[in-house]
Amino acid sequence: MEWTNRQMMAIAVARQIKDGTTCIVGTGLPLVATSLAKNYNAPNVILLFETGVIDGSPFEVPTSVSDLRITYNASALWPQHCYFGFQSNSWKKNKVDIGFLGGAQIDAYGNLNSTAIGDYSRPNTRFSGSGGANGIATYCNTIIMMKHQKRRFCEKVDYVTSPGWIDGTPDGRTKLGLPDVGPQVVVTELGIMRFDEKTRRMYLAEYFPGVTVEHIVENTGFAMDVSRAVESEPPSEEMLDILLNKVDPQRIMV
Amino acid sequence: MEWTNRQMMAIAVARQIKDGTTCIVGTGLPLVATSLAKNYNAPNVILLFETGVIDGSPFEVPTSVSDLRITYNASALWPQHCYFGFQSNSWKKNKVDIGFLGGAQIDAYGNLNSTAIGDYSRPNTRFSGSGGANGIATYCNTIIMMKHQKRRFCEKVDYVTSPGWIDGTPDGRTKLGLPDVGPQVVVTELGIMRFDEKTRRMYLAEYFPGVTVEHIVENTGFAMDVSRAVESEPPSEEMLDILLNKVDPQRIMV
Amino acid sequence: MIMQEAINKYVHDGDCIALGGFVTNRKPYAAACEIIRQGKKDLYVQSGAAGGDVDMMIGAGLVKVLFVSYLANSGFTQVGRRFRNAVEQGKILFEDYSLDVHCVLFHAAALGLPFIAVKNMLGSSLIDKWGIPAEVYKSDPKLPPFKLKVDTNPFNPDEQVCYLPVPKIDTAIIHVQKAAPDGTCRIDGSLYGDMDISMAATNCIVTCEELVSPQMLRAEPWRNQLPNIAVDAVVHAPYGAHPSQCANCYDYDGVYLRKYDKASKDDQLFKEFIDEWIYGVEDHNEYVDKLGVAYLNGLHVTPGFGFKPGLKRS
Amino acid sequence: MIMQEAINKYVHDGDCIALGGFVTNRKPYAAACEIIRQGKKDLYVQSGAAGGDVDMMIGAGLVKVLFVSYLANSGFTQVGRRFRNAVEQGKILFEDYSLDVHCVLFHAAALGLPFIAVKNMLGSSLIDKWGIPAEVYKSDPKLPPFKLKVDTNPFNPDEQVCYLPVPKIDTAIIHVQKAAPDGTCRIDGSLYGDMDISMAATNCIVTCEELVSPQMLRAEPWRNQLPNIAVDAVVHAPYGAHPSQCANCYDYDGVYLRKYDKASKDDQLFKEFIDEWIYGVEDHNEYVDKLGVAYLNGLHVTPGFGFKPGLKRS
Repeated sequence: MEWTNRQMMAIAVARQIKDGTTCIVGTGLPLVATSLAKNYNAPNVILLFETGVIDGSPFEVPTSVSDLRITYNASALWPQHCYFGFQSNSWKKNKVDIGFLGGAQIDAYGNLNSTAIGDYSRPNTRFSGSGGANGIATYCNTIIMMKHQKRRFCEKVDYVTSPGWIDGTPDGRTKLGLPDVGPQVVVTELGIMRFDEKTRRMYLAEYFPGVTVEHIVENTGFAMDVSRAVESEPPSEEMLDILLNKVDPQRIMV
Repeated sequence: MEWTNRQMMAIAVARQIKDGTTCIVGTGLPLVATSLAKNYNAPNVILLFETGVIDGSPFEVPTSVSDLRITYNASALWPQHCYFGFQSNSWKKNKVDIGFLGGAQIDAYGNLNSTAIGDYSRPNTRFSGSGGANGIATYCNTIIMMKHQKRRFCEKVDYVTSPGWIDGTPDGRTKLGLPDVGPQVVVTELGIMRFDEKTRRMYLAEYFPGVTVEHIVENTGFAMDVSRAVESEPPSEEMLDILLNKVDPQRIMV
Repeated sequence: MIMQEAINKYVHDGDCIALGGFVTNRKPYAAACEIIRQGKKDLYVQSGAAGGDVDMMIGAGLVKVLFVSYLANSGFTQVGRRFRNAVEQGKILFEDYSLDVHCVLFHAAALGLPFIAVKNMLGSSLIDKWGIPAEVYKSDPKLPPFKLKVDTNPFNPDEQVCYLPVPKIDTAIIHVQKAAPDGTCRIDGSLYGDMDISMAATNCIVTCEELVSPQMLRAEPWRNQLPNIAVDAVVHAPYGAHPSQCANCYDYDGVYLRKYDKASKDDQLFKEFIDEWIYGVEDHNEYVDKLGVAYLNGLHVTPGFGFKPGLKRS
Repeated sequence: MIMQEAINKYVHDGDCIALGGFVTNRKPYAAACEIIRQGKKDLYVQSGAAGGDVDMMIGAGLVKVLFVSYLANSGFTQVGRRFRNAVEQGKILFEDYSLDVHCVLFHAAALGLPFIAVKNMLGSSLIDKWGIPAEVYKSDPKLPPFKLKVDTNPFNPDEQVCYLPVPKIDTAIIHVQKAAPDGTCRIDGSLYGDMDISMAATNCIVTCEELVSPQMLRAEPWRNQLPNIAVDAVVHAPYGAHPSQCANCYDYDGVYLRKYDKASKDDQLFKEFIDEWIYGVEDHNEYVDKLGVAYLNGLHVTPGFGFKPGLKRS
């Protein structure tokens, strides 16, 4: 059985999804991973999108959170402000379990940049902007999916689009007015990082089969505790089969 | 040809409605009057209701602004917050021409009470509350329809539910944060009152045929200029016929 | 879920509740009657444009604090008579808003905003006369620290605005035409503030005319107002808005509303009325049976008109 | 009204405009192309979740100030290339919000609120890094006095919130499935912020797939999103959202979007692209004729699915 690191990444994320949970999903790999979970370990997962689409069942891989493919069999298509409100209240009402985030840069406390590299006003590289990321980072516990490169895993991000655990201090978020939720896990094509319960600093939890801890350290731009790292379980044949033949048969994403 | 003062009141109000205008209408006599205008002098009048019903064409007299009779042939049934927004913006965008108000008490500057008589916390008489009246009074030019009695036309109202021209000073409204719109005319079963351009104080503009100026003065609890008063034109046969046989054939309101 | 269970599970003594609909339209009467039957106490009621539903709860002595902007069965009872009596006799705490502000308060709560500022109510007694005394605001944790505050707009120091705290609603109850067991709801006719209270409340109970398959509603998801995740209990209650209207289903019951108008004038007559129509029936099914099939058929709207032309209304 | 007249009448040099839709769905491309054709200048664009529509306007040099929370043809172009180029080259003034905040800003404008306060953006660079310099905010009357302000909640002195000024939009443009000449609109599929910008703007232009009788829409008024009085111009423009999607009508045109992706990489290629597809056609009718009937038929959604299964997307 063979698999790519990107496929392993989707599988690793799918395993994080508990059945019956509600997830805010962005397009791309998060949607592939949650679709995989829905088809395997979490048949009752509910997918929300920042466009206000609630509990859609996409069956061709959508290209964006506004793709008509997402609205198939949805429970409701809410106007944008209702999504805003649901998200803002979800934290108090315990209505959203997890949201997905990505970015171009991340620091050791899970603060993310998806806006610009370099000077904000006249950047070297400009990205599409926050989109719904900042709101998800404000109100939800999150799973972050990233490419694992040294320049992306950096000491200090150029711009904080989506706040994580700020500086790691216990009241880091609350003193800024943010609800006490935040990044739970970072999944890359190399492995799985989590955040220390006390220091809120990223540590290596799992490395994918075929990946060495040294390789991960080399590709991480900040000091990261690797003492707790274990090798991930390889993908099961069944899960890989569902991923490749049911979730993304056109191989648009994996 | 005979008519009642209440029918004359409806006709007098209908005459105030210019064709093509947009009016916020409450149930009762205002709806009868605007329906009459729509069927006679202002066929293109657009009726809005605080329930978010836009441009409905009621053809049996409705009992409330939420009556299904109002929704017939409407352009849209907006959720409540859209009505709120449309009203708040209407003033800047010039989208609403006139709103209707009523009340249990009115003072010389058109401030209205529709909440309680006596002490607010433990009143002698409690009414239904502001309803949409306060919002209309905040944002719109208004036509007020009242019963003409001395205790209702009083020096000082017990509770200001709907602000009019406040104390009559030129910046009376703006210094409180209110848009510079306000009551234009008061119509009772006895005649028509307007507000002086400079002093903003109510004066008698018209007395209905068969009503004396003295009778109006006796039934008004504050000093009112009557020097400009003229007798109203009596209702035309055609207008009375439409009112009695088309607008309210069941005689629920007039 | 059956009505008794839904009310028992999501409405508790001392809760803050909000009911959907508007005056005489789509009011969740069946649920309100069950709340009265279960004798829930010390309720905080965010009533918006209330009708006989809230008036009966006040009359039955369930309401401790009422946030009100209008309370009437317009056209039948111009001022809710049990409400009026309770206020004039000093039997309840109450606070007035304008209907516009009440609507935007529910909306702000639905949006999860920390507070909201508006221009409405400025220059009126709604600003400076408080029904709930300042010390009660301070001491009751179910209430905000004060009613409101007039201050300047931070982006325009010359402009006065009214800052308002956002209500915290424990449970919202609305009545809709169609709901699926998963919670998906479709409302015909006017929405009023129903989506707002449903989204704002910690728990949301939906009663429905028709319990339908999720597939039916999910085939056209843009026509659904509430998704599954916004609803905590779905109760099948045909005629659950009687005696108020329900768009595309039935008109109001003018005869019943006039009967209530008379009964609610007087303590004893009111007691007899609720003894007969609420305590005297075991549940909503017994209530509709008491009304009878032919009687209810007579209220059905005429398709194409949206109401029942020629309905006996007095 | 015909498109040329609507744009000429309601979009002026120096105006602040907002376009409906979301990234690659129901974007008012036909109207955007006409704005480019008419060469409107110095526009302030409140873009929300923008796509190729705004990217082309930036590329054509029409945009002076951009308020942005996302700009991409997701799945085809991950970052709008003309936008990216303009920002990296310092060719436009821009200001970032989160999409959530942009949405609630439009909503607050629709509600006529004096300002709005939220918890979003706290602790992020969106608070302290301003794209538009403070002195420009102060001196340009089209702009609020400053981007935002973090301060306490007046009802909870321990809580920080972000105070935001409400945008002032001159003209909103949305594309809908059905509109009547009187302005009544019915939108299928997701609404996004279309109702908000339409209600917030001083003027609202609606382009529509089908121009229908008012009677048709007024028979079920609860299904209509915008009433007659909210709309200033109705333009019949079938395929007016091409190359983006339009629910119940057509899917996106992946081939065209990939073509734009390539063209927008480069100044010269972009110029050739808009010369061919915008300046080179006299109006939207010539544009759809250039695409052809059979080609457009190939994009139609398959009823029951809501999209075109098996559509060529690359």
